[in-house]
Amino acid sequence: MSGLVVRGLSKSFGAIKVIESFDLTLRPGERHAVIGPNGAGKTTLFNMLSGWLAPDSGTIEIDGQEIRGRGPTAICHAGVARSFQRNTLFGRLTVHESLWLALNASRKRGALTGDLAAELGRIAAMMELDTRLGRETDTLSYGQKRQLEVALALACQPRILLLDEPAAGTSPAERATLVRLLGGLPGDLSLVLVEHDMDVVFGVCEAITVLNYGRVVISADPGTVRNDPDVRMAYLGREYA
Amino acid sequence: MSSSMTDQPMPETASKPPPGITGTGLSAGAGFWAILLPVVAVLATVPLLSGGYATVLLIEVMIFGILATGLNFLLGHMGYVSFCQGAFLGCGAYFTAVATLFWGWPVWAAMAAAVAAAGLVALLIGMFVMRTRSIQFLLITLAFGEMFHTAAIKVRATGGDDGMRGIPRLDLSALGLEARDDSVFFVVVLVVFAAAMIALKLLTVSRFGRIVAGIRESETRMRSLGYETWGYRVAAFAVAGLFGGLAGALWAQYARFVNPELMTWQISGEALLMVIIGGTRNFFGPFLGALFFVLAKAWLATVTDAYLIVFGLLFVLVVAFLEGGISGLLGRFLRLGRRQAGRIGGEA
Amino acid sequence: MSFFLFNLLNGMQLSMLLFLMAIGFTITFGLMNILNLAHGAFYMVGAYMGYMVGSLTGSFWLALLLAPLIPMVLGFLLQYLVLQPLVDRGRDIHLDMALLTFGLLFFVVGVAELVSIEILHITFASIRKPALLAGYVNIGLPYPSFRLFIIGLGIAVGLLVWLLLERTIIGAVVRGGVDDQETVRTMGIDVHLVFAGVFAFGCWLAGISGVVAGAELSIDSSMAASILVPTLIVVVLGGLGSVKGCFIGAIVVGMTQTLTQAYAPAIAAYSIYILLTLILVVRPQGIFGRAPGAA
Amino acid sequence: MLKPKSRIPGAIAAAACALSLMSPAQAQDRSVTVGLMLPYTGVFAQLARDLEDGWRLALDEYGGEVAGYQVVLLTEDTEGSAQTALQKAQKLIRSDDAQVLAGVVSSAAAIALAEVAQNERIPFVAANAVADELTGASCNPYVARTSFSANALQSAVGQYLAESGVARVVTGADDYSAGHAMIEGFARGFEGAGGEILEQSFTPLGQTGDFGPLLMRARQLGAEAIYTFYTGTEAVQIVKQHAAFGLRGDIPLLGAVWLYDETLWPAMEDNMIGATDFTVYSHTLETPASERFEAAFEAMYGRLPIAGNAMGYDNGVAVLEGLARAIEANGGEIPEDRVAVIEELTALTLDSPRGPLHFNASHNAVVDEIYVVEVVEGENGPAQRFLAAIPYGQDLPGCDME
Repeated sequence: MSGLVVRGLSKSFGAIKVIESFDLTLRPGERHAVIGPNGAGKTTLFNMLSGWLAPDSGTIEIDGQEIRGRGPTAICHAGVARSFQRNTLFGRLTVHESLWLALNASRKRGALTGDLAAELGRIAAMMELDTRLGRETDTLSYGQKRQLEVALALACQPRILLLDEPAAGTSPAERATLVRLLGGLPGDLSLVLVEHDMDVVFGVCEAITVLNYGRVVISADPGTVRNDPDVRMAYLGREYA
Repeated sequence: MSSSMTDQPMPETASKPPPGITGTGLSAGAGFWAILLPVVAVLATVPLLSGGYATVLLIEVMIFGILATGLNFLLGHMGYVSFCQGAFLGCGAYFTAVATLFWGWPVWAAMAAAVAAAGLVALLIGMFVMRTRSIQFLLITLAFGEMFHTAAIKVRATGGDDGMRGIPRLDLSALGLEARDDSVFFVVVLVVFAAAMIALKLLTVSRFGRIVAGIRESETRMRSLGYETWGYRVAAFAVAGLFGGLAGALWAQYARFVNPELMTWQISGEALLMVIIGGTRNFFGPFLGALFFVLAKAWLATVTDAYLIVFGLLFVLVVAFLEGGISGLLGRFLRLGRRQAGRIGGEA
Repeated sequence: MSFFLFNLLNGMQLSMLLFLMAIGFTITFGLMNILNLAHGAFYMVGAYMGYMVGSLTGSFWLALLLAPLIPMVLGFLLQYLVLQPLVDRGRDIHLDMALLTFGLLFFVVGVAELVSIEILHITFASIRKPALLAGYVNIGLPYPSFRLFIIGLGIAVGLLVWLLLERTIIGAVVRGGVDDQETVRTMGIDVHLVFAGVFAFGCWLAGISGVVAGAELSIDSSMAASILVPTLIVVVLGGLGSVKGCFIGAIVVGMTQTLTQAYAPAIAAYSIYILLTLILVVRPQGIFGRAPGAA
Repeated sequence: MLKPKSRIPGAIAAAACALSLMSPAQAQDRSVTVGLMLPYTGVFAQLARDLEDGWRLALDEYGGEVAGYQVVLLTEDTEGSAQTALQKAQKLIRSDDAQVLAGVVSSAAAIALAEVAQNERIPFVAANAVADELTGASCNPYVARTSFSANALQSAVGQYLAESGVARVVTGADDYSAGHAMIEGFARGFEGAGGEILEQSFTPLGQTGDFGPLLMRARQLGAEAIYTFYTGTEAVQIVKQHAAFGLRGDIPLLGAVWLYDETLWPAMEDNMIGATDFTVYSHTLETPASERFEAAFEAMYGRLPIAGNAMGYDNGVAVLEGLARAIEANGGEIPEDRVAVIEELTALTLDSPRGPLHFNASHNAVVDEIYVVEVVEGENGPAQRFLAAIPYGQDLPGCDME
């Protein structure tokens, strides 16, 4: 079975079940959103998928290979890259230096065989940062920082990309750009997107899983989800009812 | 900081990437030479211009300059506050003393070995202390430093706390020179100093140096990018130790005497003082700090015995209000270029 | 055999002395993430103040009561007027504060030297123990009453601190203050005042240990610096910021030091460091420490 | 010396300005500069001042000049650190043009300065540092010591104790060079005279604070006395703890010179009252030299001299007399090779307040006697009561520079 397969993933902090028996199957190239109100356990889920947090139970397979419980580095090597919600960019390094660091890592583990400089240019262009390469990250606009987030994740040469609220806090204009850029990502790249903003979700994803209090409410295509009463109740209600 | 950023023109497009990033990583940048060469030139004139005392003082400045700049590879470049730089100063000094006095090695060999030894010791300690971060790291290094100090006092073969005396200086008879003469030894130190600065600078802009800078900016991110940061952190620690050892090897020859004091956490603290006062964000900050520290202390001694008060207060003020240290101040006054003012100045 | 018991008593006494020295240090860090390297300075100020009060009033108890108030006030001012504003201005709460207080340590030691040598003309001093505790009680062999007092005081202070933090509103607020300052603010509490209060509390404890040490050991300008290393070994062993850890750490260090000195003097000087290294290998965050964050 | 600042660019200007400020006593004609290096800050600050007071009394008695040269006495703070001592020595030699270095308390600092003395060919006359190595093994023609050596003093005390009927002791000292040297010296005298050392305990330097284990051990082994070498803070601590453990009655705590030093008394809470102390000087001595010194000191400072003052005085007299003779012998000029100063002063026999003082072959001061005193409650505060004078010990064979 290729792609990402998650089965019965659970995590509790003390008495609170943050994620309960979470299932997800992601075929190569699929764009999948995980949505849900605050505290639904989205970020916890991401932390487990990217190896920052060990699940209590359940399995995470990538191309049939069990990666559960491995550290972030190992999982990165397995072809999963993530972006962060809280800004952990290299504040005092330039865009160029940041991307170089990411690509250098990919090259070290053999994920990148081609010319580093060329790849750097390609990714920068894809995320429309190619005119900002010399800028210090701290001096970028907020939207540009979010673009750099994605760019850095891409530079890991992943087959599966986990994006943690890439649009959080962006202006409508920045959001539009982001949707456009995400739409333009290579087709063979699987994408898991945690996002509050529905424009982004519906603009980018072809499948949606709705989490509420750590449980999956529904997992289906956008249309179905939009029309699901439970979802309206649980979540979308606020914005779409 | 990864001071390539202060010294190199920043490109505006991908077509001409900054040198040293995609290239061999061995270009120090014009700004670096623009500062190093004049500094060396000025220093070189001192023995000619002045009496013995200035010469001696500047020998100390250069030795502490090496010590502090090495420490800054850890502090400014990686963001780790190490409190045991003194231990490596001591390692280098003691190894030089033992190798020359007990084993009769030629001084140059002893020096080389001393540097290697200090680096090796740092590597070993690093494996332990780099299991921690931030505050824990600071405290652990402080404790490890004291362990060395304690050991040096207890070991009777090396004279315990009385230390060892009569350490020879580099034999330059081949050149018809006598290093016992301070102005000759001054030149020796000057050469080593320049070499050390260049080596450190190249390390700073090398791939390794950039990765270290990445760790400073966000270790979380580095790990999610797939870097095993522990190894790099240990290596960076070893680099600091290496140059601490070099400073020690020079100090042993300069003073012709070593004792456990070199390893006290007070010495490590003074090294930190120099780095902070000089400024961590500019490659030459620590050297400036050493210059200021040695001269100011020498001058203060003629005014008051209470130099602790002055330096303590100064340290507090610099940490509180002058993040960029002296170099930051200079950076804002001297026109080192708008582009960098923010970075060097720190407060921007 | 009875000597072994006495060595245990000695070990316990040293442990409690170390605990008193370290507890304030660990609290300020544990509750507000500020590493106060100048802790030893407040300890010394407490000792000197204790000496003055003691020699003026002739009463140890007055010294113990009044002297620690000075470091307490100084601590409050330091946190409220210097450290907090800097933190608010976005300075690194860990390293910048550590470095700043380190400079402060140098400064205070300098002042102490100036005052004690140039003005008071005392290089060495002691706080006179109260008549009640000056002598010794005979438990099989004569044993210093004051040491028993130190053991008692250590345990008492430990309990007090534990109760304050775990069992009172103040403690709850303080613990909340670090995690989410917002919530605490909405409760209408000035977090900064609370922090300054905690800092002052830590310095008060430092002052108390200073007075006790001034009576059991002695007072001079080197005392501020010389407790730094033992203190930090205690807190690192026990786990930074954990009161329980500080207590256990102190006992581990105190016992190790005393027993090695009594039965294996050859390694006495290293024993603590060996211990520390072992801990590092097994449990870098210390016995009761929270695992450190990624960066 | 420095060229004018204007001709010195950049960083050096700073150095220059520092330096120019750094030379108070430049080239008065026919003046000779003596650098007195003492730990004015740190735990030996009081001792440093005591030594200086003694030194200045000597200078005063010479009318501030030797052989027509005005004596400029420059004091430098070694901060009790050997490395600082080195730096200050460089300053005194290079910037202040000092002709002689004197003083120093810590052994490490003294050994460091001995190295400087040899390399710079400048006399160094140690005032207080005890390390045997200083004048022993290193065999340095530019170095002399006016105080005493650890092993000679301690062996004298050891011998006296054994002969006065103390049979079994435990010893305690910090685990560092001086500690070991002192105890070895004591053992040589004590065991040589038939005493038995039940256990030698060496405590970690500076980390101790609790002497319980040592005191316990003494009781456990049934020692008749505890002989120690502790100074400053640790001396205060062990004296207080020894009393608190109720040992004052049955197992006396003994030590030479440092343990019951007068400057520590205020911190000892009367626990030193009744203790037996071994010292190299006490104003209770009634020799003419001592009486004269006591009178002169009291006249100058309005208080009674203590051991530190006497040793500072001896150091001053030796340096000044050595200088005077060296200059006179050289026809009124300061000799080119100032080793002459050492040669002259080591040939002297001083009528020291400590008793007749001469120098042995390794340039080490040798006195006839040291003194046993008891600390008693005097009418105005604690005081010393003279008990006995005992012969000074045999110095370890050093090196013969004759």
